Amino acid sequence: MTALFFVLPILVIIVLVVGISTYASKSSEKRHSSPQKKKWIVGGYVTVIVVATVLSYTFFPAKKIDSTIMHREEVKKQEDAEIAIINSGMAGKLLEVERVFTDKKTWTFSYNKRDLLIPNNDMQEYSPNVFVISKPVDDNSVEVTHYMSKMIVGGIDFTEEKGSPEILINEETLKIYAPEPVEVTFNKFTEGFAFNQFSESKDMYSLNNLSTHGSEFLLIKVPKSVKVSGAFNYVK
Amino acid sequence: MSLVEVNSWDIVKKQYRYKLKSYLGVFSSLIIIQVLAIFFSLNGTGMSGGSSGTFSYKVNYYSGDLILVFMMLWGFITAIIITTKAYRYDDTSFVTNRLTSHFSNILFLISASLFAGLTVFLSSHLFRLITNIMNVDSIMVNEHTPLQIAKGIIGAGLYIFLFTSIGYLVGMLIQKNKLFSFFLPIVLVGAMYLDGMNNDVLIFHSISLYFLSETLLSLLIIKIMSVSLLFYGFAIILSARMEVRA
Amino acid sequence: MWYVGGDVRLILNSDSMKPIYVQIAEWLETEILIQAIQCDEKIYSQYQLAEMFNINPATAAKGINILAEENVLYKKRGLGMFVATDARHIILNKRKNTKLRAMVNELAKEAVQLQVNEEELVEMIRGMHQKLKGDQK
Amino acid sequence: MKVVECKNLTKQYGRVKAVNDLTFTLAENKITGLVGRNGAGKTTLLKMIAGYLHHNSGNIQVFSENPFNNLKVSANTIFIDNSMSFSPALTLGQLLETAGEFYVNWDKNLANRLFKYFSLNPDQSHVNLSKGNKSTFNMIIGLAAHCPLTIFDEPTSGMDAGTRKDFYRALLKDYIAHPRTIILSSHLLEEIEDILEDILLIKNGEKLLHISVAELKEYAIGITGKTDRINQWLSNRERIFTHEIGNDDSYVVIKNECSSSELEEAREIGMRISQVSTEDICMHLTSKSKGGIDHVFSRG
Repeated sequence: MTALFFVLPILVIIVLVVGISTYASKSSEKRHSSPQKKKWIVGGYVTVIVVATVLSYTFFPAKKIDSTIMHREEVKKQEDAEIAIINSGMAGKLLEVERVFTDKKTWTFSYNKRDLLIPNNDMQEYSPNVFVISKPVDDNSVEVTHYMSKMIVGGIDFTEEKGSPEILINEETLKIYAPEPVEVTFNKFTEGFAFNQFSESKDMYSLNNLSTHGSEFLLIKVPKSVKVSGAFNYVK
Repeated sequence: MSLVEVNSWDIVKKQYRYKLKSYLGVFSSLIIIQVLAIFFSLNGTGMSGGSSGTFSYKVNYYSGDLILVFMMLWGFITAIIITTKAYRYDDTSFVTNRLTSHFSNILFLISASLFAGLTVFLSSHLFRLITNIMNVDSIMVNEHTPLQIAKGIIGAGLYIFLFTSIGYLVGMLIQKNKLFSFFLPIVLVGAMYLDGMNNDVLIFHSISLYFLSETLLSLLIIKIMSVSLLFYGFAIILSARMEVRA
Repeated sequence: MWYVGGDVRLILNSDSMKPIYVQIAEWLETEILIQAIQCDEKIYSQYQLAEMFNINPATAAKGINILAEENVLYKKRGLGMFVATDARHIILNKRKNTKLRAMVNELAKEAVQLQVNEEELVEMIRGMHQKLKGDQK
Repeated sequence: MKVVECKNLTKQYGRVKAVNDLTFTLAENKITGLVGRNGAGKTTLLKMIAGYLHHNSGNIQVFSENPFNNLKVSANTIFIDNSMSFSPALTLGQLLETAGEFYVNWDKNLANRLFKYFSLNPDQSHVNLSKGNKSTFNMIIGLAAHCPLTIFDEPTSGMDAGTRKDFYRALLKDYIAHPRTIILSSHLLEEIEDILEDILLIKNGEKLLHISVAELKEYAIGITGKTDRINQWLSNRERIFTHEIGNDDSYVVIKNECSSSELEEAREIGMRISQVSTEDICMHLTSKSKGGIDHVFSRG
């Protein structure tokens, strides 16, 4: 909207000058192009834009914006909850994660060794928190779950688009590989101010505040007898 | 000899039908300006981006604002052109007086504005289609309900109609005295300069806000109609003693 | 000059000295004389004449009125103008007294100027007269 | 009923009086010719009657109303001239249809038959017509509209001779079938005088004559003879036009007010009396000086 205020006066001046000069030339002599041709042009153009509108809706449907994440306070609340959970995990206890985090992917490995090393992850771009829980029994299996909170950019939920890491167990070492980098380009489109004037969704720049990049962690469950070493936090 | 008795409203309707058929040039200029607006809009009005870890994103902002603004200016120019001799002479070839001619012009401009409002919606989707084809991973935000779309089309038409009323008055002033075509732009530019002296376009801003902040369609209709009919009324009064084919 | 209506083409001559309505009256007289229109028969209306000769109906009406004043025509209320019973007689008398006399006047003047003597002139007239009469037979 | 009534009508452009103190009335169902030279104010007068222009002083009434900007007058009047403009977006066929919608008395049949007769193309646009065809098309509209007051301002400009004759014939026939008030302005009086009933002659915006064509034909006589004798005979009569032939002969036009004995007397002293055509009468009456163009050269 603000951009409009800067452009409009300049445009008005330009068009005033152009308009008045075209008026001067048009009023004296009339146009000579055939009316039939003009009718085809007008009719053709209307057909094209109607078809384009239909295609625009069918091939590129709107990405719905979840109404629960529409407000700044909601986003703030969620971010606080994320931090609280992770902090408590660091302190050794895990809260109920379900409200904020969703389990994105789970791996199960059969494991019968006594020790497990989780090496320090020195990858710059990917270092999730790792929490380990000792299971009450020895069932010879290691379960790894990747938890993620909602990731929102400009009001749009991208949780689905963000990938999970690769987990591999080799001998006595559990390795975490960074997920494939994901790059999303998207267009924000609105029909214009007259169309937003009567609806809730104000203008597209105001949604910029509605961004949270979310957090993630790995929860590793090991058999009772397995001793884990490396970069992680034990939780009970 | 028996004289024909005529009813003004009847003549207005006939003139309106005649104008819908005959002012074809108005609609071809609409297309030209709209295509131009789409072309100018293709750069997008903004861009932003960021990344977190292995996730990065880029947002392009596209809006139909410019199309609507161009259509408002189109309405302004169209109204000026309709007040010129060539168009007024066409009226006098058939039954008319000044008042029926004005009323049929206003009816025509209302229809043309609403049509233009509809094309703003449709062409903005043509524009969206083009941008989507250019950037394959694209997402639309702000989906409006059919009712919101209908309201938006009427709203767009109203803004365009507001500008036709300004154009009509300006055109009539110029018909009265050619000096206005020189004088009016100077006054306007001067006013804007004065308005923007303290680095804020206060008057311009508050005028815009008067209309733009209205979230009820019914109130917007009342606001725009009363202002534009004021301009039209002024133009009609101005032309009362004007001669045709002088 | 005239481009309408077959036979009447050469009868009216707008370059002539005579006003059109006089020419119309004369044309009607001739029609009556040659009995193209019989006694007590309805004569052309001013509108028919206007169309035939491409003239304003008011002019045609004036021509008819001349004849009515001379009692060549009489008016039947609501029906139009009709040829009087003695129409031919009136016309013949008028023509003899005015038209023919004027022509004889011109003729005599011309004869004097050309120094044609009386006998010669009478002989010319007699010869022409007999020739025309003979043609008529 | 009086269709047009003007009293002391004046129209000024700046200081120039295009129409000056004009008083006349036009009665119902007459064809009146408006004659005058270029710039005499014919078009200005007609446009005031049609309601396009307003007057500065005096009074003008058409159908007993002020015609300016009057819808009733507009519906009952049609003004045909060669600067009529129609939307270029409509074809001739569509324009005829539109005219039919606006004019209640529209004679569709006549319009279509004239249109065919003059072999106009219904798909053509008005702006692309030749000057003559434009006039022909306008004329068709003027005739078929059957307006109680029909005004033709120089309707035949650009038409070829055949079309002109056809037009006047069509005008007369349609007038006989549907009598109405018609005003016809033209430079070429000779062409239209037969179908006129009255003639209104104006010069510099002022009325010179408003009489019937029959009266106009007898309005003046021409006299040819020796200059000195003519001068003597005409001593105190007003001359309309004087033309010198050779050294001592003259041709003089005077008003036809002489008794037949006076004319006889003139003949006796060797003067020839001739009729003056209406065209010439109007030309002499409206000429800038009594001697016509010759005066310009005789003084050089």
